[in-house]
Amino acid sequence: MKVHILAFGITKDIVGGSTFEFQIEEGSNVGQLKKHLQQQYPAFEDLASLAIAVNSEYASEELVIKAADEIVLIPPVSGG
Amino acid sequence: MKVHILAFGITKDIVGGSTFEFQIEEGSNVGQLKKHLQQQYPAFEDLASLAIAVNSEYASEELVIKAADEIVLIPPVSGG
Amino acid sequence: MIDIQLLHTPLQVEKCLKRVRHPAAGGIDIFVGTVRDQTRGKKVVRLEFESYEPMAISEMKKIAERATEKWPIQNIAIHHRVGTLEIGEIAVIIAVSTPHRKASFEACQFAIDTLKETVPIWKKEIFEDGEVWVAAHP
Amino acid sequence: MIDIQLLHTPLQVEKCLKRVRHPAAGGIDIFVGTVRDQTRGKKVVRLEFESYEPMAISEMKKIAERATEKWPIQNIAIHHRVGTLEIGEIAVIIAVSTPHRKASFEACQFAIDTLKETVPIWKKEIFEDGEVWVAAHP
Repeated sequence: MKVHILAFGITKDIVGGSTFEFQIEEGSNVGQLKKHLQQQYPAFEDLASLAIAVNSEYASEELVIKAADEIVLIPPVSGG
Repeated sequence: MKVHILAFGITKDIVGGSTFEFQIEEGSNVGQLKKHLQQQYPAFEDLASLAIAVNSEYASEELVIKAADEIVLIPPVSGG
Repeated sequence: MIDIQLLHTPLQVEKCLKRVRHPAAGGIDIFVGTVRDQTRGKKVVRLEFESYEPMAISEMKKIAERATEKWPIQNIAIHHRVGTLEIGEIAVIIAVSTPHRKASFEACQFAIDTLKETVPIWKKEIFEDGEVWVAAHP
Repeated sequence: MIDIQLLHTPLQVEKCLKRVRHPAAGGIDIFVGTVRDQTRGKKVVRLEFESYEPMAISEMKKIAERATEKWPIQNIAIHHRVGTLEIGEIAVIIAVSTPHRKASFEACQFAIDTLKETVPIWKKEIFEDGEVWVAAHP
């Protein structure tokens, strides 16, 4: 299943763009997606943290991803 | 010795004016002045506190008063 | 820099902010004290503030100096109003700039807490049926 | 009342103050975060903020709602800027009005502390010889 991912901050630099597509198995959850992303982009492992938002909410590792979901990489935030 | 006293806030209402003159013995200190004032104006004893400033500084009870001092009655402050 | 003012005219937050801004400041905390429309359930019509002016200014200055000793303050402004204030008007503004935000909150809170204890300013609450000097009695 | 804004234009303290003023408010605390000219001793030229906008707004709204549950808040405004900011410019303003002052300080500090942890906004520091995404690495 192909998912569409948005990247912000340093993750945009790591993946080389603000959006990209990524192949995951049907029924994968957020934890599995994150693991695959870290395999593809080892620089993610150097970050202080990497959260994933699904449809504008922080997602737990257990959340199962659907093809239409808006998936967003959230490296350490630094607003304020 | 005659001293000149300024009153603010509720002390102004109690003494009936914003300045008044008061007779104390030569060599009196702030504590003694306060005691005499409380005898003259019993309403002072009902206040939550009564501080005395001498020459624009809070004065300790032990400070000896001189005739030229600017003496000010400071009832509980309520700025802010 | 310390900026102390006792004013008979409306206070302006923008002016205090301007006084404390600093290129090395990361956090500015501003406390604004406004006149409430009621006190212990009773409707307040307006407030009247009076002060023993020279000492009020010197006590506010002492507060700013003590805060500057305790926290790494870049600038601090304390503006207090006196005279007649209507509901919602600003009685006091304290603004503090520091390199990091935590100190700005702590110093600002220290300044307003201390001001309410030491600065010779008195307020009278005017009700529809009377008036009272705030905090005068236990 | 909760007022959340994510703006591409300069923030104004006066506007936030206006949004939170309330006749029953006694204390308003305003936190202003400004761009510092240096970080760990290195000269900063400017900052660039970007955000995941819909989520940034919803997370700021959550903070305001949580604060309103914890403290007796009359009004709270959270305005955050995005885009390029020069030294000294305002990145964020949080204003909180409450009946008594202590709660305004606590709620305002809670809001800025939480904002820095949860709201998807990222800042890049631009130096004379490079740039870095703040806090990205341990």
